[in-house]
Amino acid sequence: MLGLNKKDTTLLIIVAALTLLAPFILNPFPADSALAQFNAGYPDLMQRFVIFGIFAIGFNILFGLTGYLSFGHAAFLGVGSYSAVWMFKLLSMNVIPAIILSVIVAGLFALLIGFISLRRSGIYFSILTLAFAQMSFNLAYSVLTPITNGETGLQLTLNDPRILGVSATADGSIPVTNLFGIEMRGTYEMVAGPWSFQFNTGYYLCAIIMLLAFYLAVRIFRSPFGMMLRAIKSNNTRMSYTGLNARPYALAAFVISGMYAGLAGGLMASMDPLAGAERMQWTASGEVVLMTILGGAGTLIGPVLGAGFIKYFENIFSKINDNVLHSWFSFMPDGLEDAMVALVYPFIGKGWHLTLGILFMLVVIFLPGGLVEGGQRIMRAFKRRKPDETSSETTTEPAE
Amino acid sequence: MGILEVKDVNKRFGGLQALGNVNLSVVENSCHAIIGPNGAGKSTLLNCLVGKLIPDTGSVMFDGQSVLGRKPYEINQMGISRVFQTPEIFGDLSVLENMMIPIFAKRDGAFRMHAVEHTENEKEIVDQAEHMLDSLNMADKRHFHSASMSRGDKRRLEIGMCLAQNPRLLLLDEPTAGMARADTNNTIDLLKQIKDERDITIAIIEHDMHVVFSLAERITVLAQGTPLVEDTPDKIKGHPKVREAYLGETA
Amino acid sequence: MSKSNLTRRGLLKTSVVAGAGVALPTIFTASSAAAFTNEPTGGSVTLGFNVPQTGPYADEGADELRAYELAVEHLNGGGDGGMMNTFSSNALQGNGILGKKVEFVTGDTQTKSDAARASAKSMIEKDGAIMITGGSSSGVAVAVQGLCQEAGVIFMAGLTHSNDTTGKDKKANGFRHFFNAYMSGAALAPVLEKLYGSDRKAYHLTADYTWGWTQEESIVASTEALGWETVNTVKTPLAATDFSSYIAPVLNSGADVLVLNHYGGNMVNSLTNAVQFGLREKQVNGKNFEIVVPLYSRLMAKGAGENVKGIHGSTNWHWSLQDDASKAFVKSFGEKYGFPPSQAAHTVYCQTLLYADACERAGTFNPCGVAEALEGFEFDGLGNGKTLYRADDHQCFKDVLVVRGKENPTSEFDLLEVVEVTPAAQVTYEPDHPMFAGGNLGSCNAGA
Amino acid sequence: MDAIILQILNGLDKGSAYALIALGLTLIFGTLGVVNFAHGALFMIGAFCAVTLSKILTLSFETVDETRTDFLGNPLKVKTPYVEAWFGPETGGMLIDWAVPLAILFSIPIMIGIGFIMERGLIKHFYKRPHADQILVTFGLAIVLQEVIKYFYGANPIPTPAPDALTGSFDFGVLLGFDPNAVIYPYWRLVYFVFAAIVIGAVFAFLQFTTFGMVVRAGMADRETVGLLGINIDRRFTIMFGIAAAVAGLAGVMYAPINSPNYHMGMDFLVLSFVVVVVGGMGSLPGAVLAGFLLGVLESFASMNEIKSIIPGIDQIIIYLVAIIILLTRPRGLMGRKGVMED
Repeated sequence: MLGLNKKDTTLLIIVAALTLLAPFILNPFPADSALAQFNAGYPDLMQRFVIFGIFAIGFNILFGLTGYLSFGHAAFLGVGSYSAVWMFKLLSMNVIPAIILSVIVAGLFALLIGFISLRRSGIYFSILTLAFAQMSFNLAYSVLTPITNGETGLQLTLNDPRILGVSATADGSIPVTNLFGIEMRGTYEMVAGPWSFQFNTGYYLCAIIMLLAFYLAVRIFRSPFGMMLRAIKSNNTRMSYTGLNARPYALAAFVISGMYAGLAGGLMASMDPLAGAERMQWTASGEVVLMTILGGAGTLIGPVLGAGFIKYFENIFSKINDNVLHSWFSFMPDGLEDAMVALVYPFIGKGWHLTLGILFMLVVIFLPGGLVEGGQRIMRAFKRRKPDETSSETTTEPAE
Repeated sequence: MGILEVKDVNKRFGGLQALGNVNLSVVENSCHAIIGPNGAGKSTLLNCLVGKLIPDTGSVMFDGQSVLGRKPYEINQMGISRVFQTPEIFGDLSVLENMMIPIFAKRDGAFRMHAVEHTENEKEIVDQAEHMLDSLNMADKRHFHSASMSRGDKRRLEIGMCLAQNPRLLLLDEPTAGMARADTNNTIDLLKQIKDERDITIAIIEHDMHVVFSLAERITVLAQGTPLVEDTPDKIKGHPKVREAYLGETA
Repeated sequence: MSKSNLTRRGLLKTSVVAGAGVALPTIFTASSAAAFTNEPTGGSVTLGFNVPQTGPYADEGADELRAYELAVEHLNGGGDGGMMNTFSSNALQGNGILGKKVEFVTGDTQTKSDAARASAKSMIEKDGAIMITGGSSSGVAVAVQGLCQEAGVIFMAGLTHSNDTTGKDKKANGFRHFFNAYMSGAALAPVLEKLYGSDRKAYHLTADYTWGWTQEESIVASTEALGWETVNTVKTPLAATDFSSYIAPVLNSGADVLVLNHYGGNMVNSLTNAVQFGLREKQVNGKNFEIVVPLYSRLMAKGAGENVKGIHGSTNWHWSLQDDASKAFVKSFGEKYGFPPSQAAHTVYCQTLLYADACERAGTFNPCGVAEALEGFEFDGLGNGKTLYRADDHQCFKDVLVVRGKENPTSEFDLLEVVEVTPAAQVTYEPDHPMFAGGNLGSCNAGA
Repeated sequence: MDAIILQILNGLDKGSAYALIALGLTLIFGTLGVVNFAHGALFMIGAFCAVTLSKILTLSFETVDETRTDFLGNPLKVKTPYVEAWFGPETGGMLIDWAVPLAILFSIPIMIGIGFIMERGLIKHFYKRPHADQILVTFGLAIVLQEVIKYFYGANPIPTPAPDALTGSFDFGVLLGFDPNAVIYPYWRLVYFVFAAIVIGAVFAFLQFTTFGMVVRAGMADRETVGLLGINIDRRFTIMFGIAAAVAGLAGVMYAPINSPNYHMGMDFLVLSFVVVVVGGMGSLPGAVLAGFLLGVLESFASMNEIKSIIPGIDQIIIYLVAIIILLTRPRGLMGRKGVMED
């Protein structure tokens, strides 16, 4: 189906089902229960899951396939966001032109940086990309404030021209982002017994775009072009002695992944029209590297899992405070309750970084292939229990 | 006029004269061996032929065109393929994919953005690759992870990948170095078979005299960066200067 | 995604079919049954406390959280009531807000606009917060204020000192209790004149981002009005940790006062470096060389240690104030936590009380009603004397403190002493003052 | 002219810190082939060794002073450090005053110990893993280390002053014939520079003149060959990791009086130190030192008003700009060897 083989089609269908049903899947706990703290099915976080999923999928096209480790990819995301917000300020609140512009601008920016950085390989390439991104961040924060609004981030105001729209709505507010009139922030809440589920227009736009991005990534992975990219990672020497010019291949991968980042940035601005300079900082670039490695570099689904994992911790664990802990452990006798709270407290709320750091270490120590490997091990254990007619794996698909 | 003409090539590394006035002519469809003791400049010469090094002076012509200043991939596209001392294959890829890449390179050139086609739908390429693997007796290994194969199989695959491009000149850099006797003999048989079946010129650098004398039609002896003699294998065997400079040492 | 999720989904599907009939639209939508965003329907109301819990301002954030918890306790009738007893408005009963018990959720701003907005959004979308408050930087305050305007909830800013928050970036749903850079300048200038005379040459080091610039502009304007000359203004990168190369040329520039427009870690390091270079022992133009830190906080003073001694700056509030309100607050905070509150804690405590009080007076949680109750509200008894929440820009006008690093501290908290309490009238400016121009409150948004 | 001399001094001082951190990073990379993202955290822990020692020395008992009151109006509890009670105010006060230099002795065994534990417990298992995995695990470790420090010491910077005798500044300009106040420089920064020079010199001498050093240098050049000689190179590498950790820690200890230590100071230096290492050339110790000083000096020059007025914002980007230019003109950094980290 869709030019994919059976296995990939299955994968695509699973991913599509997971994303489209995310409002249910991410809200497994009844809204009033103590565990509702762990529900992630609210629009902002769901949007972030898929947007960072797109970012990581794109990053993986570069890093997972060619092995070039860019430490400056956040710059493209930032540039995409700025372009989109400028489009909202100048043209209209429709998200389509904003997203298109952000992809184009990020692509051009990636072409420029990639052209220079790809003259070197290995860690030298990483440092070059890092240097470009840090320069972008530092300048965006300070000297380029007229374009980026510096520390505060680029925001919409009531005085923006918006040639094809209105500067301010009739009741004096800033108009909201929309897709031909459908507001991105529109949310419908479905209450089913003790559960409640939120369906957000913006999320579904992001989800559909992510599915397209994922589909495109699958096609790239399975194409001769994708094979060439893996060949670069595997053996650059053989590549050139086979009559292939590795540079344009790597550059194409770099630009494509830069455009994915721009797309993610544009979507972020479309969901929430603000573009902050921190999006370009090295920590943001590092985050996408971590997402990809954590999920499983070079696999199709890994980066999406990694993105979800990190964003979940950032948004859910950071919000647990000692009051919540006390309510969880309130069934225990007082002394024990306090002891439990004291024990767990360092790992939640302001300690969420600590938990994340420990999990990074555990995953990389015990699951060298990232979360995908964890999944594979579970599947294998599952298969072994059932009598299985398929022969045991003699080879693992290199790209899977 | 040979297919490969090396004229007055000099190469210095700092104070070391790696190549001094090398002249070499490889006749089309022949097998030409270059031998010499360690440090004689064999590898330097080879690197000058494929664009990895640029000679200080002199010229290297392939089929009437200069190769100097061209990048390795451009030289490959001219029809020169190289086999390395340690097999250079795409270790992370399957054997079949390894074989497909040179065929793609032959068909599409140095770069083509074929990002939407599905590799499995490239019937013509897959067929050619499988055919090539068949002829190497590797068809059963087509889905193997190539890095996990034996050295002999890797060598076989590498030679196959070079041949899949139908090169006019095949350069072999000590193709049997570090190999077990059986693998060496297999490799010799493979090369003999190639020589017999194809219109191909082979230039080989080799330490193992058994390999050289089984394959070569002409031999150039290099010592201290300069060709000592060039002749047929029989003559070389008995040449006093060669015995003194080279064979004597390694005997 | 593991297998168990798939089975659970099957389960959910059936229950959805059963409950699909009650689907109703809410939140962020144009058409809704609710009158405004997150209208509290049960017996409780949820406030969102959005403070930095990680990153360099984590300690300040932690202090804010303590004050919020204290405020919630007082609102619900617990504790000794703190400043509720001294507050001039008597609308608060100690029975929650409008009879509803006050609950709260917390989030981490990470001192990044993006993260702060994400966390505020999650409080609004997931936890149903009706008001967002907190923060420790102007960038974050402006970003979250914009979000709250869009979402239709009230934003009660925490620590934000930039003129822009109630200047060009002001919003109808946002309110600021904290003072601003202009006020720092206006309060400091007379004291500086008294101490150092009117013939001084000032050299500014300024953090190179929006807040730094507005503070520099404000201080330059007010000191030049005294007759001071500004020798140079130098921008320093935000990421700078070692300021030696910016400090070293100061002495040779002919300046005799160094103004450090830095905050947080930047301020601690630049002040430490300046003292290291021995600037304070030098004589220039026949006068003692002086250093001024326009925005002071006790937590920063603690980081800079001995170096703050004798250095002047301004602050919003300090625990050593002797009015009844401050004493009551210090008492209830100190007894609960064992140390005195910081100005950040004081600000957010006030903001929480002010919000609750406005709801009571308005008789509704509707942001537009609450905003109306806050606009032009005059009150006393929250520690800064008579205070006005000005309707034109939602900025509080109250007394500003000029403080000095104490020479002989008696404890680790006793680092600053109040030199002068500058009356509100002296720091008040016109709403259309050029430093605050360019913005527009817009109209109040109740969401829904 | 005086302004230039001043900025060279500043640059050498900044460069000392960069060079020390980069030196340790290169030692670890060169000997073990590991990209250590936790190296900044080691620097931070070093600084906190100084903080900890000064906290230990100021451990106090409380006596109640009825004549004074605390902020709640209760009688004031006056703290007296135990060391002052034991050794008398004079000696005790002196010990507290000299906490930072004393912390050098205190930190060396601690840092070497941390280095050993890190290498044996974690890094050892990552020699054969891809660099990406090494980055992830050491980055995770860095987060954990800094969060642990934050848990115990808070997020605020903690002032850790230099001994009184070494505070204050020194008028260099007068020596060179300039006007007074033209070139002044803090004593402690001079101490830092000299200290860095001694540590760097000691590391080089150690590698150059001891058998141990020779084996390690051979190991850096070609790990497999040395392994074949039957020398227990792994154990030596463990020791090397300990030494690298100690160098980073010492850099941190001595840095504490320059800027008050805080828990994220390691991350602030991490990116910068990687840039320094790469500009110097991966695996080259002299390169790391050279690049450290070079970037320090250039950064100082870029912050001069004269230069900033020509190119606004240059001080924000100078390090990165220089890194890009050097990497494009010298493919392997200033003194890098071929084939290192290029796969």
